[in-house]
Amino acid sequence: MSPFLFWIFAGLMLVFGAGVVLNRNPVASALSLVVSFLGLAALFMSLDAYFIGIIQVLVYAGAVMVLFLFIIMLLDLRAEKLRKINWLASAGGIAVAVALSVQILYVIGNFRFSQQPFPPLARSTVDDVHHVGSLLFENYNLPFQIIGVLVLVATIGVVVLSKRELR
Amino acid sequence: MITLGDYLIVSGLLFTIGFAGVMLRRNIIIIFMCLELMLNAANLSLVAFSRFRVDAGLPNYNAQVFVFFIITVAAAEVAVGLAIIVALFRARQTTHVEDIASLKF
Amino acid sequence: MIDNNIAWYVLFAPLIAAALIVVFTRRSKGLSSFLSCAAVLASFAGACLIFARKEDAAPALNWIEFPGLFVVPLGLVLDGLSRMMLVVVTGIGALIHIYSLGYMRNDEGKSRYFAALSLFMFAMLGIVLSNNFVMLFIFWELVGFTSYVLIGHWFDRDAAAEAAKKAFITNRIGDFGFMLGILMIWATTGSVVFANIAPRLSILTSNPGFLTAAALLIFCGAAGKSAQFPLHVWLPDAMEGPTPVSALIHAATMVAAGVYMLARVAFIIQLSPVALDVIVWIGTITAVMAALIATQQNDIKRILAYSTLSQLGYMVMAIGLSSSDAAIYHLFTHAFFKALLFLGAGSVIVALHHEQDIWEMGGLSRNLTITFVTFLVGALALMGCPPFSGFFSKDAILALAYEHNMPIFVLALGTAFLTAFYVTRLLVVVFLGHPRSHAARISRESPLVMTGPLIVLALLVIFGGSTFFTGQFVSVPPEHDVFEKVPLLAIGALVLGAGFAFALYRNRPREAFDIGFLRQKFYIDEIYSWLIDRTQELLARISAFFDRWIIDTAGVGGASGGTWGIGALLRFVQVGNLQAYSFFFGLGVVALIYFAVFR
Amino acid sequence: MYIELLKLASPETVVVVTALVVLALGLANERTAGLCSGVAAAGLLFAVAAVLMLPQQATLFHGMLVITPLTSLFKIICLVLAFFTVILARADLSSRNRGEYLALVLLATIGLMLLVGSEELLMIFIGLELTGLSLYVMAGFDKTDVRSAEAGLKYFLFGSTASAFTLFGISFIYGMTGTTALAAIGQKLTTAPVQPLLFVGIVMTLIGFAFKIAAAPFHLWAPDTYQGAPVPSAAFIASGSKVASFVVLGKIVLVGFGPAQGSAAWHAMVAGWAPVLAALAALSILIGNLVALAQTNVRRLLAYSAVAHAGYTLLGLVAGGREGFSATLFYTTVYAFTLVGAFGVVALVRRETGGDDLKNFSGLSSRSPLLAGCMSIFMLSLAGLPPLAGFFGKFYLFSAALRAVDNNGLLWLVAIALFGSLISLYYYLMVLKVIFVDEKSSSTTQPLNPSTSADFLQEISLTVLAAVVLFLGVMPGTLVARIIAAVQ
Repeated sequence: MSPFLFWIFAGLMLVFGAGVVLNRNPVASALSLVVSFLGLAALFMSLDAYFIGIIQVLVYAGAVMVLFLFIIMLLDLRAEKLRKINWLASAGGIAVAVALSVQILYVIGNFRFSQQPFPPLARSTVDDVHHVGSLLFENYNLPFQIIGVLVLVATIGVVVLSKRELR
Repeated sequence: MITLGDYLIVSGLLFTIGFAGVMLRRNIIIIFMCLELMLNAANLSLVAFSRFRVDAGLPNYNAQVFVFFIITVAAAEVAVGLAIIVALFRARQTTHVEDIASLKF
Repeated sequence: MIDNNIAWYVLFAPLIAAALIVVFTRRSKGLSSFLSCAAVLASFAGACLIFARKEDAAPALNWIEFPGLFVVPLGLVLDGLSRMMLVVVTGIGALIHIYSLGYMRNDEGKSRYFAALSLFMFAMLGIVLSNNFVMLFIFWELVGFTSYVLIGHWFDRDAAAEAAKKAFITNRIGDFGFMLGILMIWATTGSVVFANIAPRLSILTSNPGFLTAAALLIFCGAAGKSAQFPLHVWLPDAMEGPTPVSALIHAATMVAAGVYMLARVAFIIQLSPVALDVIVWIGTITAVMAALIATQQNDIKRILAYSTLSQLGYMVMAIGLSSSDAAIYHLFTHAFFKALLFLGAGSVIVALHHEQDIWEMGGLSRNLTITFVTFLVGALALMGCPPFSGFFSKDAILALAYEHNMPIFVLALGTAFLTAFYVTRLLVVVFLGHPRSHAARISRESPLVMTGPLIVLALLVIFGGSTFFTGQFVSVPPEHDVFEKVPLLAIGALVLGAGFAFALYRNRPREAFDIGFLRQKFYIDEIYSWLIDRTQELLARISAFFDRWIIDTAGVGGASGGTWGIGALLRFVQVGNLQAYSFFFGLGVVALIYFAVFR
Repeated sequence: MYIELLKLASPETVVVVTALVVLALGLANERTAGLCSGVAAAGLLFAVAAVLMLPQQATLFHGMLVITPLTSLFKIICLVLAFFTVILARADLSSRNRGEYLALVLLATIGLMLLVGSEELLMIFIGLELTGLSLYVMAGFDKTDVRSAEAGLKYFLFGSTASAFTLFGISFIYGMTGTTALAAIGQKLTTAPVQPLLFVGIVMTLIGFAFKIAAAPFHLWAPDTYQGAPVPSAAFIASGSKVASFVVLGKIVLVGFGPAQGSAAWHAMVAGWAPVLAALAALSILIGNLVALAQTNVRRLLAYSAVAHAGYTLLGLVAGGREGFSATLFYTTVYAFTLVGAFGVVALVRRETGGDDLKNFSGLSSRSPLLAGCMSIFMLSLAGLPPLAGFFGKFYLFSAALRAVDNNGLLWLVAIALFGSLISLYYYLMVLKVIFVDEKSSSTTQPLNPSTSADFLQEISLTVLAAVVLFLGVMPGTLVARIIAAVQ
């Protein structure tokens, strides 16, 4: 991928990611989240991970965002009322966030392999579904089954928690 | 020329944006969205590392499988989290963290 | 028939009694007390047997063993020191059990009392017999715990509950140091068994600072248990417990455990001159200070408690002068005469229906003849009057001080004078003159279960004076005939103090002079409670600060605009909890990364 | 291979099947609550038997499922803790939704067993999440209590944030080494040059575990959750989850990050995970003990004491090596049993008096001498008084820490820990004082619920737990020997 496209998608992702944080309206935040993840999916594809990119779009745009919107509508949440913004708390939070990002960026900058360009691939990776799938059902068979248990937990949890108590 | 470092920097930025949101926002639903941002930052760096660690001419697919699992887990987590919010909203009529402080010292 | 395990039987008999009482006979008071007494008598018999058969070796087995990693042997040590202590502890313990039958005969919690007493005997015997630091420490704590239960026996009295708490907490401060010291010794020498540490001492001596620290930390434990300054505050308050408990725990055995332990580990402590200096001065300060305070107390048990403190000071002084023989000699004689004095005091207290103020007594020598005579024997021994046991052991310590350290000697001699003074004051006010209260006038002698032990103890105190008798038990330090003036000076101080007090208090109905400073025990309790109050206030402030900082959400909007400085801070603080939680989370992350990477 | 997998994962399979059965029973009929508990308990015992029948050594899928004596031992411990939680749940929750609750306990237990039995970061992550999700729901389970949902939310938010950090850290670790198997990571790190990125990865990975074990400053959820969640949930969060986290944390740092240990010695700090854990430990001990002093609610008090205990337990890992790891494992096991017992007493007191503040405990000794006796054993063990298990555990930990580094380099940490345990005595005794001394005030409170057969069962189990704590104090060798033999 050309640097130009990379920075377009990366910028898209980061700007809309920031949009999630900055938007006052939960619906707008949810939509920003989706756009941000679209950018992320594009970055995945630029890394020759087509399968993951598509899953990303399907799961996040198709499922997670709908879930968010559904809850927002269900609970009838409107734009946050203009509560008094606590400037000191915000400043503290921002300071910590900036410090963390400075640390991470510094460390990444000093990483030995960060100047490494794309290593060439011997074969095309359009069939990565095949590779991922075979790994999933061979080496990663156990976690794959455990994920089933995990989804069962989530199901029980959601049913129990959101069921209205009959009194 | 795009390098591994570029991807990592973008991923690190996304992570801190997400964490900043967790710290700054007061609406629990938006906090959840920010958590998703953080998880996906991890996904990005995993996939980047996988692409830049080529063996036998193919990316290291282990990391991509890892990402697949993370996405699944994240979806389950969102579901449970939102259910907790619904339960809480029924009890308190709020999704603001500062209204949820009956447990204290 | 009698095998080598007899020491184990001696150790466990009281434990079995305690367990039986707790599990089965709680309801039956008579049976409980019988069990307890039987157990301690059995232990005493066993102890005598062990004492008679000096060739017995201690059977040992390993409690926890992982080769190369960690070994805690479960071993008993049987040497001259522990044989002597065994006999003393079980002997005095037996007498006090019997005495308790009388003293506690109408008590509600008699079963509980005897169970605790038996458990205490078990723990105390454990301290005496342990051959390693870990076992010693475990029994050490168990002794602390049981003494806590016994002091607080009448827990519905506030003072008793407070005293119990004070005793326990003060002891914990000492034990904190003790455990650290044990760990330091163990980390360097790799062993907790006394016998195995001894050959490896060269590792320690190569690092004098470390050695001194370890020695002093171990001394901390002894200072807590033996009530040395500045951890002495619990002992006088512990007099809230039943009198036999005072006699057993706070005179004859438990407080002596500190000295015993110091004697056991003397081979470590003596390597560090600095530690010895500190110890000798702490002992001296305790001796002088306690004697001063004792001159102004009115509670008969408290006077005895301070005299205990003072005598313990002598023993610690002797340890500091690197003569554990002298310390143990004094411990031995002190155990008998102090138990005698406490039991005598208990007899007086019972006769007067639990009156403890000496100014409410007087003239008791007529009604309580046996108590008076035996108490007199004990008092003379405590003062250090020549034919009695206390004279010789105290003289040994004085001679030692004379030889090594003149300032210490002067102070010790001064303490001897003060001792004679306050003991005579006690005798004169309680037993001579006219009765000052109705209870004193109609008082009657205690029953035989109580006077019997008194007589036995008095005989022991008298015989204790003979070197032949005592020599069977402890190695009496050789008489230094060079220092003939030391005994002379000691007798001089005794006569002076006793005469002074006799002249001052004869036929006097109330206190001759009043020194608030001494009456209030140098205000040490007040200083401590002030410190504790400050600490608690500080903690309260901290928690209030957290409260507001993290939690308080009410009135965020209405938080008065206020002045900028503190107001702004408080508003920051009132961010609402989850947000602040995640803020601290983030702060923690950043700090950790900084710590790990950038530092 | 699948047959092999089924055989080696048979304990987990047994628990999953039990969970499904319990779930179905619970859904079928509201009145089968007692049956559900019985089935769940039986299933757990079956699983213990299945663990006992596992082979001595086995490894599947590059360490995703590892069977060693160590993992088997701790699987059994987790199962036993779950068993006690099931018994605890009998008394505490109303019979509504009992089936779902028990199913969640069982599923969380599977997560714990996977955590214990895995040496692969992906598997560990999934185990963490499986446990976490079940526990979040369990914390927010009681919908009749508003505070329960709040407890669940706080636990959830903290947990997800922490797991996001862990995941980000894991991605860095993967980037440096190209693998997620612990043994392979350890090998790579011995040759790879030390890089700051690695340390960031390690720190971030550790954060997830610091959250799980409630080490300061990642402990803020613990007091709220312990107080607000249903008692059995809180007990399981504090015991099972903590034990498994310590086991897997130990494996991660000692096997995976072993070469990056660094040193926490006072004069010679070397960057690595050891100083990081040492800082966490010191902070936890101080904060936990100091704040606990001011508590008036027994569950909050236990929570802050849990923070302090996490600090003590970390000492063994800071020391590292076989001895340190064994000390940590022994201590965390003892602690877990003690805490389940303490929460059991809290549950009964809460059932009887309707609350779990300190004042609800006043006069417990006259109302129920058995409970009072058990509680004093638990409290004194937590305080570290001999001859209870807590004492020996502390002694072993501290001595391991002192011996691990030359020249007593960790003396500073041990001194802090000893200081902390000195303070802690005060608040444990405060609880006991309320139980034994404050008699009078209690006569006014009438018992809300008369005792039932469930109480009887609980009293038996509490007595068993107290006996275990006592036994492990008197004969610690029985457990320590197994642990040491199992830790390579």
